[in-house]
Amino acid sequence: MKHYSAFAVAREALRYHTGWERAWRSPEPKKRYDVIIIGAGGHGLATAYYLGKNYGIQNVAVIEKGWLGGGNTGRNTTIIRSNYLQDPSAAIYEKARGLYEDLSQDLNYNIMFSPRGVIMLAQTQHEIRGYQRTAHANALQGVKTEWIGPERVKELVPIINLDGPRYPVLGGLWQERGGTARHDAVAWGYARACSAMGMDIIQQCEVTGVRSQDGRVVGVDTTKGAIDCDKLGIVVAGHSGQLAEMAGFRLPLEAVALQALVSEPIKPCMDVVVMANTVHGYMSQSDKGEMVIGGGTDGFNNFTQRGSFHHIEETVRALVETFPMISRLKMLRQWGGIVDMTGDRSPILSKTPLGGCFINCGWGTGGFKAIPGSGWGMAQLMATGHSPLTEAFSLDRFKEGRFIDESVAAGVAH
Amino acid sequence: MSTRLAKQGRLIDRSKKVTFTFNGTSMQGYEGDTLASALLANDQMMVGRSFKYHRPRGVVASGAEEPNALVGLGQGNRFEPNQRATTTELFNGLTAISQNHWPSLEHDIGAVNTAFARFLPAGFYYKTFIHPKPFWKHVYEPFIRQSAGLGKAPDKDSRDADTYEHFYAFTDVLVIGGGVAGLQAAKAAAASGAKVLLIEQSAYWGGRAPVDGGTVNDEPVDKFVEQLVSELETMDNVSMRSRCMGAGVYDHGYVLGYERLTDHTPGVQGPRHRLWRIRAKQIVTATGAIERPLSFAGNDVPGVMLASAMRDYAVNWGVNPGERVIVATNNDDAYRTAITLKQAGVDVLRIVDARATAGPLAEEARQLGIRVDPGKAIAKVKGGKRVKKVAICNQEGVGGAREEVEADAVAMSGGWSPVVHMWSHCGGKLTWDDANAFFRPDPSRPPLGANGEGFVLAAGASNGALVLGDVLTDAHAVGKAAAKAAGFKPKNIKAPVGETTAEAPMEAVWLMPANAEIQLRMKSWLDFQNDVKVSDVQLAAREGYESVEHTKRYTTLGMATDQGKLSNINGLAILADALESEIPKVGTTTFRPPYTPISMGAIGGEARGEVFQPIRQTPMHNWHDRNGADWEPVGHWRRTYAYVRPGESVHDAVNREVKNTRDNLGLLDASTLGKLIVKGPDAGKFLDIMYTNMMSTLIVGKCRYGLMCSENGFLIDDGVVARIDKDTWLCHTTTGGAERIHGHMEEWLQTEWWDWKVYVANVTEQYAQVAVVGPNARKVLEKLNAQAGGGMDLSKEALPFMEWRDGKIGEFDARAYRISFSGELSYEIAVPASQGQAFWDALFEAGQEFGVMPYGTECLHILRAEKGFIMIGDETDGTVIPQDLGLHWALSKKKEDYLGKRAHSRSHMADPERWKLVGLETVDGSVLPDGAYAVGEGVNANGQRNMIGRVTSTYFSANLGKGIAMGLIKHGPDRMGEIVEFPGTDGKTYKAKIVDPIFFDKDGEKQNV
Amino acid sequence: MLILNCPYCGVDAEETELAAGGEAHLKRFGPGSSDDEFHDYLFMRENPKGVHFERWRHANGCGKWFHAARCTNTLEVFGTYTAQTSEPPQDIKDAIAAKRPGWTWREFS
Amino acid sequence: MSEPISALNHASYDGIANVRECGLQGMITLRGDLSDKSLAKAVKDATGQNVPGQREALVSGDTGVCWMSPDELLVLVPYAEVETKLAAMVKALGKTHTLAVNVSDARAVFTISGASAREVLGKVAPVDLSSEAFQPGQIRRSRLAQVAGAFWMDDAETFRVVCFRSAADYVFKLLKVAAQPGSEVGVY
Repeated sequence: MKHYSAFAVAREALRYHTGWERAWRSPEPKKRYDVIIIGAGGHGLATAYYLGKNYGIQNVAVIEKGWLGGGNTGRNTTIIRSNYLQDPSAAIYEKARGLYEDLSQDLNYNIMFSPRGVIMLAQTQHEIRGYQRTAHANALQGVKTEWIGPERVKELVPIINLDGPRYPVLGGLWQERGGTARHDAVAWGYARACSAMGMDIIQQCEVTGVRSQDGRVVGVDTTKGAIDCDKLGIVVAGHSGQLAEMAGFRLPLEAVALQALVSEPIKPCMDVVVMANTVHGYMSQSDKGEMVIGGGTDGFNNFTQRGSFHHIEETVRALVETFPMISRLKMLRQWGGIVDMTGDRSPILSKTPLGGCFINCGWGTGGFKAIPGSGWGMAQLMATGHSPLTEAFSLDRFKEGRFIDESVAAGVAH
Repeated sequence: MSTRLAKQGRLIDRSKKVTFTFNGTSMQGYEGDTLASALLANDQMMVGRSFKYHRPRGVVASGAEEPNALVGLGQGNRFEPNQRATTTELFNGLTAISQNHWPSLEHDIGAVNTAFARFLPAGFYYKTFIHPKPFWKHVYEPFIRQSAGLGKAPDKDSRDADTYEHFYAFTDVLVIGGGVAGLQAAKAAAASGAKVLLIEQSAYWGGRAPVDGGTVNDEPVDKFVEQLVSELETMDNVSMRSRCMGAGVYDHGYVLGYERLTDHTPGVQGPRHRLWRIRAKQIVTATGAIERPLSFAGNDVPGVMLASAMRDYAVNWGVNPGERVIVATNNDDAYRTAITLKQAGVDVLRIVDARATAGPLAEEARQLGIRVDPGKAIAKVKGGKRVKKVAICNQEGVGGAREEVEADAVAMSGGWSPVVHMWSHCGGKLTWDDANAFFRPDPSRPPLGANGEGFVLAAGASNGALVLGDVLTDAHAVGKAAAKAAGFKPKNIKAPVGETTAEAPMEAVWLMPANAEIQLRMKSWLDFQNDVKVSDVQLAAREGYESVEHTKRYTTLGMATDQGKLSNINGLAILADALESEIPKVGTTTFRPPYTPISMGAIGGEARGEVFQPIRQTPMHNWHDRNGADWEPVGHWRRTYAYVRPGESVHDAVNREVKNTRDNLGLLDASTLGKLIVKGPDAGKFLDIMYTNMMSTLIVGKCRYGLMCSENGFLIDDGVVARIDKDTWLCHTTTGGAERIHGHMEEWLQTEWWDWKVYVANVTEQYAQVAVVGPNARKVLEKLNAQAGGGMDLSKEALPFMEWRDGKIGEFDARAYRISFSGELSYEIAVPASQGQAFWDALFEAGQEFGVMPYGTECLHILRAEKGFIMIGDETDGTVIPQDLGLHWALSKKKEDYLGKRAHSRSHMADPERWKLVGLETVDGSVLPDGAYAVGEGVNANGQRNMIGRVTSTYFSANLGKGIAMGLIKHGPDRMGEIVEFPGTDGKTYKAKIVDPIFFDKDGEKQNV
Repeated sequence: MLILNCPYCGVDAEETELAAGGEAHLKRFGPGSSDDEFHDYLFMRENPKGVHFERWRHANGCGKWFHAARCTNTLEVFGTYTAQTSEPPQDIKDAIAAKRPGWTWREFS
Repeated sequence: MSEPISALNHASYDGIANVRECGLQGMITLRGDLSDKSLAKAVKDATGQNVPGQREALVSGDTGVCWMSPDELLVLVPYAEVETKLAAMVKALGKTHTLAVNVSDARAVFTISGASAREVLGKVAPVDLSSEAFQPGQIRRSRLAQVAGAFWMDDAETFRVVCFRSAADYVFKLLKVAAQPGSEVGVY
């Protein structure tokens, strides 16, 4: 792998950048791998990367129906935070956030992790109490967060309207080391690092069947032929149900559309990420200058990657109320992604009824921020059979009534 | 030099001068000008700076596709960044500033980037800025952010001075685009009797046709447009809106129309924008086509313009973009520009035609004295802030043997691309047309509507028909087809006959010259705004970013504010070539709404300020407001948190209310509590399922406190249920619970037990409900009775605890419930809402001698906490079951089934390790922090401190003079008297003793008097 | 932005008048059911890419719950019908068969 | 008994249409089997009208009956008569499984009148309000921007709009914005 640096760019510039090599190889699949990961999104690629890096398992293929990073990894609003309430969530998201801190250096690919800080606004008494509760929990979970008053909110976000006629801003939960990253770069950086370890990333290859023997997975059928494996990881977000069906089990998931939008780019005016859950909106400003805005999910099953416009309306009017200066900015582009939602809105990282087959899904609206932690835990689970990071997120929790419900602290998982 | 021509200018009124400013300089234009045409008329060639390299940028187009001429428009509360000059109608007093430069447009420090452009290829930032780690946040990123971004941000405190609105429209056929195709399609559809709505983004009808010329039915096309417009205007079933853009097509025939009402007349009364939410059975997209630039070195220098745009400026606005013009093309259409300019007196130096042989229009050009050079290409345009010289070479080859010509403007045409956005937004597929080198709608794969059939049809140029005659024939047929698909019988009228001039085929030219050397490719722009060049796309392909989505994201091609209207196809072609593939195999990126950016204000519509969201008000709302209410939003309701007197803090007010209610008399507006009537022969059976308690056995005249769980076992609501008669119960819900629980009941009744005879009605707002609470509660009510002859006996004997009566209290028809959420003597009294204020006033007046004070929700909370009563939303959070709260007594053992019963038997819910409700008292009497967690020994497998419980409610009790709290603690009820530790976020650790949650009047003597 | 015809009031209601209610024709499992039955009843939702049956409420309208047969991949609506039935009516099944021959959903086809 | 007061006490606004809170209107929610004879008689006795068909509003002034759902009617009577009419109705219904309750005070009623009335309502309700689609005699339950509402027409240029009493202030302000001067749409 050719090392990336300013020096390398300068050297290449002298020969008009004709010397750059491929960021990742484009191989044909081998007959057999130790591990196959289905899905070359952030979670799948990170799982492969940590299998190689932490456990020396490098005979790995990552199979992707479309293009790597082309699903929700490249469609989300790139918020990274770990100020979750429940222990298992705080653990995995904080692990992820910590890994994000050093990811550019680790991957030798600038993923532009920007720990600019995340505020979750409290606009009702109920939210104040919810976030104060989260702050207390976070302190014990090793997640650095802090309750701040309205004056500090205004200092951090000068464009905010503290006293809207409907919901005045009463304070907020502040995570200073939360922030954003460049979503595509996360996928590309992991892909490049996996490829450099000798792993095969096989794009444009659809899995058409999962083969098993005596209750254990032995391989997959694909549009590029049959491939054998000892272990299989299914990491395909919205399409998990279809893959699980091939593997002979069912998942408690539903696929719905989630929407987002960006404004035209303007000069820097907002340095932190703001989430306003009472009015259902969140916003940050990208390095390009676009205001990046997250919307809500539809209530019905949908695989079209298009959502209903009224959610965009609700989000935008909430944000115009919260940040009145955006009223005369313009929406440049809106898009949708298909997210897989579980019964408690928390993910599933688990063994499955099929031996050697593992599932990572159900991230709903909040998966991007978890990518490194999810990959780390999933790799541990697949390599060793157990991971404290993933333990609580097992499939059987629904049967036991042991939910991981994050909505309780007035928070929603974005 | 760009100037105003002596003649021409069909859209301007030369008798009406308009004054405006650009970067503080006063300029003049005419009514009918766009800001772009007026700037050009004032020889303002450079109008902005590009995104990445801060290169000079001039007007390149004349419409919505413009990537360069973006300005900050207006001032103060009407300032708007990134407004396209080409679609901004000029008005007196307009102020515009150019963007993305410092300190000025002419002298921009950021332009240093252009000198380093070679070191800043596509994606350079992924390879650099990696070390040292802290530099990204503190050095690199702030620098990049300052350099990027386009328009100035509006002032942080600015408040939009304008208003916005929405409008719902319904039509059989919606035609998007008011060019000749749209007009003709509308007419053909309307002839069937179908209701037609025709929307056009610009201020005028006819689109490009009047500029391009030609005849229809042997008359000049502008006459034809005029007649057609006036004909449509007289038809009752046709509505026409100009300045209304089709912004997006969504599922099931939903279309957004973006109408700009006062952008051209700011300050005029009425909304600025109106967002149309249109439902159409069929949509005709007649959105025309957009000309493509040619990729040659220096094609981004101000003065290089689309050939059609140059023609528009001349014909529509009488503007001559240059005095010495070179036309570069791969098709015949650009010859029209050359001819038009020449006829207007402009010196057209030559036509550089990449094709080996020119078409029939070449002869006409030559006759006018224009030199035509077939097989030639532009090697390079020279000049910094405006075109100075043009180097011409052979199209074949690498760009050697150049001839340099002095010129000040270049018109370029790389062919046309149909505007397929409206077709594609909702899933319509495209097909590649090799002859014209463009994607056009594939009629066999349209977007599908609710009935599974296609609901969008493309007409005219947006369907790939580029010649006037073809456009009209196509549009006529499509209009009829749309009417038919909408369920109407099209009339068999004849299509107008448009002129069809002979043209030679265009030739796809994706790079000029064909094998341009790298130095040229690094200067050949694809995306003018984002500074993406041919070499960047080639680099992306080389590095493995092969998918069109990868290339787009890696290079930012097509991600600018024009969303690739000019750059996408050219970029795709370069990518396909680099991958040794074909354009249709590489495919397009996804077309997403909106077509051009639309204002956030319009999307929000009227929902701002006072009507941002509904605020639900009780009948006594205004009284509370006048009497110091500190408001608390509870759902959409507003409730009084406390009544703050002058000079008092909110905290003081709460303490005063708490003491007074226990000592004297308090009034609470309880109108927000939900009230549901449940009636029918099966109502008792039904309520037994809804509640965990037994409600069917409740005796008429009595009340019972009930709990509701979800099917998943968690507590969702509570409240007092009263039995009204044999078949009728009245169920109280929490504030904000009325609609939710009503819906919950209806859901089970309609979808599970639909054969049960039960009706439910929500009568919450029929009543104003007042809690009359405190030792003097009975006295004040009896005084009202004494004053006005009310007959209700409110004595302990006549109305015992947990019973209700109907009757008259004072002069009011009332229902009194003898229930208490405070542990005091308490009556909750419901009167008709229309009498609520009068009743409240009467109580307040009569209560003066008894020390009456109104109290708010915080006092209510403290009073109930002193009594150890749980509160839905405090003690519960969606994860708590009745067993956690010691409410086993409310879980009927006799009933076989109720919602939540099965769930409670799952292993985790029956787990003895669950945290249970207890009271908590700090050892020093201080108040425990809200939301604090109790810690046990050690850490868990993830290194987190082990937690053993948490605070659910915590208050200062003015009655007890100390902090009291409730919480859920592991094994709590078995650990009475033990001390547990709660680390605060303030660095302190709070120690609290586990106690009985009932802090006050444990035997309940106060309420039973 | 879907439009569904409310079978009770006959209105072609747009999505903002409606509330989505998840999978249709659930069979309720209460006390006495096994852990598996109860788990599947609460959480194991059909999630097909294709024909789906679901519940909607005409919330900003007549307030009634009804069922819709819809394709989750194209959003085509095959028909709506009342909620007071434990299986799709024949005419709805026929309408689906006409558009999606060989369709199946849970125990229905 | 003190003077009853409606939610906004006859507030009024003149823009491109007139918006007015109408004061108190007697209203009874009647749930039951709409094909039942005793129900039909009770309705007839109270209002002089037959049981309306699907989405029908048979209203004249402040008396009449509207179809709300397949098992619900909204019975309109003068406010002063609502208790006696309700009592008579309950008596007439006898043992038939029905539910009749007074909801007069739970609601607020507005009129929107004038040539632009259809357009004003068309800005806040997702309903086709063209004269081909909506006429006097029909009722529609829908939403008014963010709250539930129902409306019918007194005549070709007058709507009667009903919402929850607690939302009256919101609805009035909303309609004021929708009726602001200079905001004519010009399609109906």
